[in-house]
Amino acid sequence: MQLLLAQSGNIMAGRAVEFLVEDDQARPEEGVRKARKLIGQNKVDILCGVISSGVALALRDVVTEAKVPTFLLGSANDLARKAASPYIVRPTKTNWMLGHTAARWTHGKLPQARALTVASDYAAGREFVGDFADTYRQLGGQLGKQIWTPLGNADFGPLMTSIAMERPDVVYGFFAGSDAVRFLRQWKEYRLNGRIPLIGTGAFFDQEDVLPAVGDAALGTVNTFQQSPTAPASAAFNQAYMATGKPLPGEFSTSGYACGQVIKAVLERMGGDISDWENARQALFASPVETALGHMPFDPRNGQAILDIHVNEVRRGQGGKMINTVVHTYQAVRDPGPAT
Amino acid sequence: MGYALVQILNALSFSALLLLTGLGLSVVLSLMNFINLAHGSFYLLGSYVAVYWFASGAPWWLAFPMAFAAAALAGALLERFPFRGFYARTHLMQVLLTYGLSVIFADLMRWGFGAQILSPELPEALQGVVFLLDIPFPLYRLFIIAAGLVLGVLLWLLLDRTLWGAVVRASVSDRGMVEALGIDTRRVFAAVLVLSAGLGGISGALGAGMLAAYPGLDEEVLVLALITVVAGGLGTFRGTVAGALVVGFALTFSKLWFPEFANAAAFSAMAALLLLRPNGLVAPRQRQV
Amino acid sequence: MTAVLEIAGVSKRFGAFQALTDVSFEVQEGETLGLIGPNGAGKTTLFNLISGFLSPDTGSLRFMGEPINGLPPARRAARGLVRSFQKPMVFPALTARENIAMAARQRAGDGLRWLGARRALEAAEARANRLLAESELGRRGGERMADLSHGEQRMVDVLMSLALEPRLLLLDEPTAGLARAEAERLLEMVRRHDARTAVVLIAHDIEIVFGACDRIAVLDLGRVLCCGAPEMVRAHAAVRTAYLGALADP
Amino acid sequence: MLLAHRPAAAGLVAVAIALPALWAGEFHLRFLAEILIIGTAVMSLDLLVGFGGLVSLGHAAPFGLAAYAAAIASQSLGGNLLLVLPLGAATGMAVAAVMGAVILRTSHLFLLILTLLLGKIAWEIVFHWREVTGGADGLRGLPPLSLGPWELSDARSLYLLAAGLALAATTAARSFAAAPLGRALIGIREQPLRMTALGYSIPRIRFSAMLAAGAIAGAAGALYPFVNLYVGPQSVHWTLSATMIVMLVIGGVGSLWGAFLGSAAYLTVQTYVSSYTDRWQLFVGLVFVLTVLLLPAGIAGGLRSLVGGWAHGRNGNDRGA
Repeated sequence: MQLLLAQSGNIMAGRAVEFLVEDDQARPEEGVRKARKLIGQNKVDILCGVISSGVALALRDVVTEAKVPTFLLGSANDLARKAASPYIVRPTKTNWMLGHTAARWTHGKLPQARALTVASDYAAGREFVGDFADTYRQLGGQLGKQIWTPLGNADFGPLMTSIAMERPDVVYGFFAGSDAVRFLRQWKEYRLNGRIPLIGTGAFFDQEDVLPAVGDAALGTVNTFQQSPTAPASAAFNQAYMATGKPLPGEFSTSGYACGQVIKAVLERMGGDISDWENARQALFASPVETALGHMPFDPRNGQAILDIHVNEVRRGQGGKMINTVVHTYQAVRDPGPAT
Repeated sequence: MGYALVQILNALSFSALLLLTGLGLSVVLSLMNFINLAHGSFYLLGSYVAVYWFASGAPWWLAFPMAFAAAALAGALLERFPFRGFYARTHLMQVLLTYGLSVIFADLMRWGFGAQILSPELPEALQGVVFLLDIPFPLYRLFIIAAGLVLGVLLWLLLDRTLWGAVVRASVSDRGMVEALGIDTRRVFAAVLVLSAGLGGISGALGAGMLAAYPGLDEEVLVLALITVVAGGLGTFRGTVAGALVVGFALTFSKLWFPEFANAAAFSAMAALLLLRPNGLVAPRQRQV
Repeated sequence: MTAVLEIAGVSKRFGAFQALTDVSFEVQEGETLGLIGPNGAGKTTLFNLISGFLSPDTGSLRFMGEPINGLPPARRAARGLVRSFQKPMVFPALTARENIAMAARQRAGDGLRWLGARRALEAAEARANRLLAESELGRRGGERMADLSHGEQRMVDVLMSLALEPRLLLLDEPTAGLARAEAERLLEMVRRHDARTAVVLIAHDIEIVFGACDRIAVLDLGRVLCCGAPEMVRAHAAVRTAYLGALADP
Repeated sequence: MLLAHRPAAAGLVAVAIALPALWAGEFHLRFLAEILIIGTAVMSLDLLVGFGGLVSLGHAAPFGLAAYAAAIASQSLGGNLLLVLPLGAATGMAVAAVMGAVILRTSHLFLLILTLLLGKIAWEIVFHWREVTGGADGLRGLPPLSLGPWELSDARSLYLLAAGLALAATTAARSFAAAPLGRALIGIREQPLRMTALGYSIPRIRFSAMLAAGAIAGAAGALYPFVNLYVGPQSVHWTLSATMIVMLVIGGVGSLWGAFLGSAAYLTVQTYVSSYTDRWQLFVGLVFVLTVLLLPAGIAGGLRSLVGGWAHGRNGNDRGA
């Protein structure tokens, strides 16, 4: 996001843009307080960001009541369904998009496989696994044990031994952050890598957060994700990002950038004036935006982006680095949206 | 059968880590009656040292003495100020001071080492795996168990079987007398704190391969270590061993038996233990009146 | 005369150490019983057993005719079985008056009151003031305990016990560290306060014990050597050898 | 009791409350409401820590669970203040009763760890009982608070409500501290053995203190969801308990009103310093350590010794550990 602003000299559609950053610490109470501060004290025109779904959901009523256009990057399905709001635009994926496509890929590759699922036991993990399981079952796949672990689990050793005993044909998983790193390292320590195919959500194998920390433990694993450093749309962003001394970008940086591109697009289409948000919204939804996440049309029902979902395989790239490499792309995946 | 054995080994490896971390905490608590909530910071410092050391290409086993030295140095500096002035203060004041310091260190380390998750590239020698009745078990975990055992025994010998240990214990029970013998008790206490900090560092280096290293880990480890020490009964050596085993096994087997309620089950078990034995598993004898 | 306290066959062991063996005696209403014996004879242990801070291995304790084995210390205190401790045990940050009022409120059944606090507080303060006046400490009532002298703290400590209107008062070395005159004044105040109160007194100063007590029990190595009037104890051969030695006879 | 005897102080408090209501903007009023609500919970913790020496690391449990109870009830029954507030206080009390029963026999570090464990269990329950609590996402879309025909959803009325609660809670806490029960609580902190010898039942005193603190924390918790019309598991998490202790120490242990200073100081640093630097936690840590080193009685204690004679002659008992 900051990169995009620097590239455009802090000017979008001929208007100087002032960029204010607040840290929500992934805690809803603080996120809401910060958002109210930005709205009430700093009088911002647009809010964007918020990776944590919990914070995003908590913000939903606040920004809707204050009528502030908001670009939320949290991915809870509800953000595109029950909690959709005319003031919220969602230039990122929903959890369903990834769980659903992962099931399609798995079933396509290993039609007879018994799939075991393992995930962090909180909202996102439940959604990913739930959506995976639903689709997988509909396709006629066979589901094995479902394993849940507490968020912030210290030791996955016992779990690895359990999985080794279960001998599933494929494992679908979701972890993020420190959980992902620990899981993948111990996955290798217990020699499960290479023996059991592991497929998961993109964040589980995030290019920036996770892969550098796990060495070759993730080699050969597959994930479904709206972001991939090897996707053509991301190439220009990759270069600009790495020029600032950073590694290959992962989800958060790419989504932030794409979010900025969407904001820029709506500002440009409205000549820099979005005080009439109803019109601005229509202008944004009228035609797709080209972003680092690719061609991005929006679903006018819920402001949810319709995205290409890549199937990434973790392969060894130049210099032995692990790189999420696109092996397939599901075009224009659209969340079922609000029940009508 | 093999399954049970490997799960027990899993629990043991986690217990060994808890033991080493808990021992650092319980040494200062039992010998100096000082609660150091900055102990998690020593652990995390040790983890970071190990991550960088393993990546540097230098002989890998030196990572552990290096982590010990780094944390011990930090401990020595802290001992001079402000710990020294707080040995005689109430537990509450010690808790507050050291908790505040741990918040500062957490942010300093986030500043210095970055917010990303770091995980060490383990040396070849520790990467292997042994098959126990056809079930794989990582060599690295056996190494942790062995290290926990060896360091635990060494520490016990040092404190219980050497002259230095006798001096430490005497300094605690009768400071005036020991000083009359010409021994500077302040240096004794400083040495104990440095040892404790070093233990924190070395357990961090050992644990890095299992738990990785990232901001916030210091707090997680501290809470586990505190529960270990307290469940064992404050500050006896045997108690900490018992506490580490109980916490390690509770956290491991609750995951297997009640996967969805693992933490709640483990915490309830520990709370129940403290409810039944309000002074921990191995309570030091104390006179009431 | 009725027996306030009956101790029958009480024993207590700490690991390998036999602290008390088959201790039996009675304390009558209004009586002052001295409890003497060398260090480690088991005097304080006996107090701990009577007041409920420890429980005996064998034997029975009766207070006002009712068995009290197993009754927790606070309940015994509420029934009028009150003890003091070797060191003055007061609330150093509170005033002398508040220290005594704390006891007075408990006695009045207002100790845990929240509603109707004011009346309870005022009643207890009035009671504390009366007690302070009895002790000639009247003017020091507003001082923090930490600012009082050792003797004054001892005095307040005893006043706290008296505020509980005890039927039986166990005083564990209340005169330690006091000058002879101070000590005598303190004991005299206790005796004057309520003639019906039975008092058991541990003191190291033998003269004080012999001067103030109606009867004396001698403990040695956890056993009662003898129990009786001062003259009888003074004459008792075993006591002479075990304890009094040179003191008794010039 | 606090105000009845001091018309000057009462006037001052009234003016202090009224000023922001007249001048402050929407965001600031909500921010102040949050400070007051959290401050109320911290003040109830002061009853335990400052008076009873019971350092609880689980005080977020009565606060947060009451917040959930109020939020859940309001979803089906509406946000009637007369329902929400008593329900919150009752929930806080019930949670505190459970915790109080568990910690009856423990003290010191054991008590700290036991309350920590209980707090963690409470969080696990909230986090996993998705059908009722919404799990990690929390509950949103709550109805606004109402009192009879009036809707209390705008920032000003929320602020006034929070101020009213803070005032009522402080008055209650002060009367508790001054009553025989509160003094007995100080007694068991100072000399538990002597209290037993005086015939006081330590478990009963502790339990009563837990109940009182739980009820106040619960009442505060009941209002908390309605500031943002959201409640999430963070409000039960043990780090909030730890933060409450930090606030209490910065504000001043044992003064009751210092709790509000502490909560204001902490939340202000968190909200404003973090806008300028990522190192705000370093800042909080430094402030905290310096408080412990230089101002052991917190801001309240510092102010008090600054003003000196002004505070003298007051009840000498409301002095902290």
